[in-house]
Amino acid sequence: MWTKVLTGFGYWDVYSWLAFFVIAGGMVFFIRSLGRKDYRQGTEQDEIFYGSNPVPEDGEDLKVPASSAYWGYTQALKPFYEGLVGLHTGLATDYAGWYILVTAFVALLILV
Amino acid sequence: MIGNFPYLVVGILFVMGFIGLVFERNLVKIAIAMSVIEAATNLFIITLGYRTGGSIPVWTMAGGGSSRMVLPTPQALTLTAIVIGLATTALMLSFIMMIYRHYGSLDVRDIRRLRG
Amino acid sequence: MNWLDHLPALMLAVPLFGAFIAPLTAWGGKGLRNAWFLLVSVVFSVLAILLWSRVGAAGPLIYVMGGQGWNIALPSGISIPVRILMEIDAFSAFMVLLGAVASLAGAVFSVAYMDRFSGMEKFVALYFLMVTGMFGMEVTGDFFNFFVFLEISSVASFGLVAFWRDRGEALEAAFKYMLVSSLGAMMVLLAVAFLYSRYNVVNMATLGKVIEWGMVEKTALVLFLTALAMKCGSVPMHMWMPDAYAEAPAGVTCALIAVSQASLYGLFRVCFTIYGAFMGSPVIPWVIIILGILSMFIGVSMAVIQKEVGRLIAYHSVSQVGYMLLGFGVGLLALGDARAMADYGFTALKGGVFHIVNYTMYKGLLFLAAGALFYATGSRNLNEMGGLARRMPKTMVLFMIAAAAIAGLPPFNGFVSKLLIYESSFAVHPILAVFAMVTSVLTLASFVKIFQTAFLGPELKKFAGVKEVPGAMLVGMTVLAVAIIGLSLFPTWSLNNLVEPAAKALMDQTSYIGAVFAAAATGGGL
Amino acid sequence: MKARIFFLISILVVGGLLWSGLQAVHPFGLPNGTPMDDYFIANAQGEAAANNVVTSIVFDYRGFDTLGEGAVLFTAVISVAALFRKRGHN
Amino acid sequence: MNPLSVVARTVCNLFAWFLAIFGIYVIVHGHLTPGGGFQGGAVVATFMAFLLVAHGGEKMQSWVRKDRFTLMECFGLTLFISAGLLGMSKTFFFNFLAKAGGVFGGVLPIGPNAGALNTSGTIALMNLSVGIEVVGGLSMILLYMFSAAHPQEPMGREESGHDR
Amino acid sequence: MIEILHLSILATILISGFLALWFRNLLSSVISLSVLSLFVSLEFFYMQAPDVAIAEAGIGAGLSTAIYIVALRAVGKKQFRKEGEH
Repeated sequence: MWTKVLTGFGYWDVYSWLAFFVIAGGMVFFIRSLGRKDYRQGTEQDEIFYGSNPVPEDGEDLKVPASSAYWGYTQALKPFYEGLVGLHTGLATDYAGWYILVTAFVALLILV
Repeated sequence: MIGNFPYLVVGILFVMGFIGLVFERNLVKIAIAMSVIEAATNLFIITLGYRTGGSIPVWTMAGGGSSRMVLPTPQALTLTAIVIGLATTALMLSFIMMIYRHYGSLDVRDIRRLRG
Repeated sequence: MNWLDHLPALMLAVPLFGAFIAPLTAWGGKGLRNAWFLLVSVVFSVLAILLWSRVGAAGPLIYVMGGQGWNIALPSGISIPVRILMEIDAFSAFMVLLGAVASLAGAVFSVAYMDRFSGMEKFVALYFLMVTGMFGMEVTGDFFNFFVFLEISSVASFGLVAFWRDRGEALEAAFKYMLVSSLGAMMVLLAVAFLYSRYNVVNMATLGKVIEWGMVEKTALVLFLTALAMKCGSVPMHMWMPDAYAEAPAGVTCALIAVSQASLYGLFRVCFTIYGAFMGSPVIPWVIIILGILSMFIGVSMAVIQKEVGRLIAYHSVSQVGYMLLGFGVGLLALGDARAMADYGFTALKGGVFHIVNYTMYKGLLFLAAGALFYATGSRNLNEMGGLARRMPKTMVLFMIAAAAIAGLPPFNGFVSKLLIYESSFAVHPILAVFAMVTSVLTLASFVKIFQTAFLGPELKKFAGVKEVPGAMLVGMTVLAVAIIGLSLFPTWSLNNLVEPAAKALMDQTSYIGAVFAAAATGGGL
Repeated sequence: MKARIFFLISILVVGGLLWSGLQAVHPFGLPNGTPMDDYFIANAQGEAAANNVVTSIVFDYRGFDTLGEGAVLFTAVISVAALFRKRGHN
Repeated sequence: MNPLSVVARTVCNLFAWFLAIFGIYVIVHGHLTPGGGFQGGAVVATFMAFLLVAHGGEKMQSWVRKDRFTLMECFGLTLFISAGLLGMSKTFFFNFLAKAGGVFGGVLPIGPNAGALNTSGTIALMNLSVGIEVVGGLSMILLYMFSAAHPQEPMGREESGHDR
Repeated sequence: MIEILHLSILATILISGFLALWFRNLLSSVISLSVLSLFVSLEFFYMQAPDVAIAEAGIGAGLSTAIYIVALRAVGKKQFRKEGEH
């Protein structure tokens, strides 16, 4: 338990990070230059492909709402989240009750 | 004879206040429970400062020669705590009035639009 | 006598004076009020910088309220201060500096953000009072004074949370916050009374000197610990926090974060300085560590499933407070053991202190950015937003900086403090570091969610008229963004000059206590 | 419902904590060493020239607390005024 | 709230003035007898409560404006903090008037004595200023809560945030 | 003799505090709270703290009760949900 753990190069070196980003940026531009040369903005090349259906006028019909984000994650952890949301009852008295509960818990730990 | 009875009173007032705070359902009753807790705290601090047979810590009223006064610091602290308690009570009751206007209810089970 | 000697008192007197004058500016119109708002904010920020540099140069400052004959020497050799002392060591000065920067940014932001509302002179007064309460909690060396300032900052924040009283939710949040908060304040007062009854002293340094480990002290410690942990929002006493943070006006939330950090300051002042000699037993440190782990994990889990911007970010506050509790808990665990302190304890403390500064800066910026989104679109719901990147590019860049910093993406400062906390907590138990890393991953996930749903995606028709927010709001956000970038680019400077003195002051119990006795012995103390 | 039983138990535990703390406080009416208060009683007339020791503490020795207390009252008043302010924009 | 009957109103009027006089006495003699700014201020504010109960909120509001009380409160607190700041030659809250001669600077004999009104330095000044502040503040709380108990205007959501 | 008086003051404090939380009628509760404050103030007076006693009598028993009653007038009569529904 008393062993020393260090990452080797200390906590931080901003210059090596900057060098990393320069190199990474260079690689990104290099890969980008390998792409097709006949791409033009504003032509039919950058139109939205909507499953060959007509694209809706308003973006409202296209977008994914926020509550759909991480649907699988929440679905997989459903029991956990049901318990967790159940704890947040929103009753003002429960807020005070939790506070007293923690006080009692800490008191038992310290006094006993 | 009196023993530690004032401390017992303080403890019982605290427990009563806690029970009121957690188990009451009416907002005004919750505010009352909070007031009971404040009163218990004030009573406790004054109780700490009492010396048996002590006199009032005011030289104008000390009479002749009695220099054994009760402790003055708790009284000063309690004075501050009382005014702070009044300020909190007034603000809490104002919140309750406004909440009643918005929600049409004083039941704490109806005041829970924010949860989850 | 140099006027700089009065800095600790001026630090509190200036915002108080600003607050007392503020309601009268209603007769001078909008311009006068805004000028007063900005002027006082700038003045106390400058004072905070001066105070910080002075403490860094001269060591702990003692300031006695009220002059002559301030201490009595007991036959046992201990001197008891009878007047109120202000005591500022490096940790206090550091917290004051942070609070001043956050409140300055919030004030500049609020000038434009709250422009459409009535009763603004009252807003200004309440804002200054909240800031005063925060400074007072960090500067004072007296427990009862601490309680009074705790009450000032709490009562002012209740009023500010409920400032939009036409929303029922704001009132509800304020009421809930008020209920737990005044209960906690009463418990703090009770703990002060317990300590007073035992030693007849309310001064912090003297208490730290004379304290013994008995029943009364244990009771007082329990009351302090839970009340202050509740005020800084650790699970499971965190439930007021998302409510209040999300419902308060954004500029207020930015300062409210610094206020909750003042409670954290109080918690660690009590644990490290007053009770530092009894922290050999691992019970209290483990309580703090467990509270920290719970806060990190539950806070971030709840954040992932929120769909309001404000609430999501507020749940992140809970989880970030958990990081600090974890870091300080690990440091507290090592407090009695010099070797463990050198091995990992000091690293943990540095991580905790550095995380405080990082958290205040980027969380303030996040709330301000959320406020800007709300200002521009009039909506809090993430489900209704989308495609704002083209409409509000500057806000988006600022938001990106803050989100990258909070998620701990490498070029930004959030990573440094998190790395320090991971390393030190791994030395205590690997499972702690695992929890911390999982939390970090989930943090990144939820910020990707906000960024994707609010800024990316197709442009919406209903937001066709949305414009970039006014300049004052951008300036307020830029203050914090510049601070974040500065901390990221010069981590060595900030660790050496900002963080390490504070962590050392926290670790070294005797310097805080000794300063008072040295001043008492020489008869000085200004 | 189950949570409320836990709350009741924890209230009793906190009551026990307070009770054990109150037992350890000095017995009623017999405070142990009181150097600070004795100093106030002895020196209120000499230093602050006030016959009322409590007032001399409230406004002189601990005057800053009183300023804070006034500020709390001011805060509450301004909050109530902001809460019930007249409607309408600037 | 409706005004009370004529008899009750007269009694309240009479009694209220006694309260006011007593409150002012308590404020001014704060450094000699039990009492001080807070207690006296609270008693004077009870005077306001009596008048409110006796005459009803509307009439009261036509007599005094809330702005006056705001001014009173700010003035009291500013006086208080200025009394603290004036001691800055030594430290904040230094009692610079005590035993310095002048209006408040009398010297007291040590031991039980009847005392004199012109002693205690800034304490008397602070008592006055706190008294002014407390009267203003508590009356303002009472007036605001009275006027909010019977709202003239219904609650809407006109000012609610930046909703469009 | 004086101790019996003290004991009865303390007992009244307990009883009125209990009643303040027990009554279902809010007005009775508030009056009980006022009685609690009054007797706490008497207790302060007994403990030789007239400064605090005046403050508690004026603020706790007087103004605080007035504020409570104003608030009760504002929140009207229908105060409770039906009992038994939880």
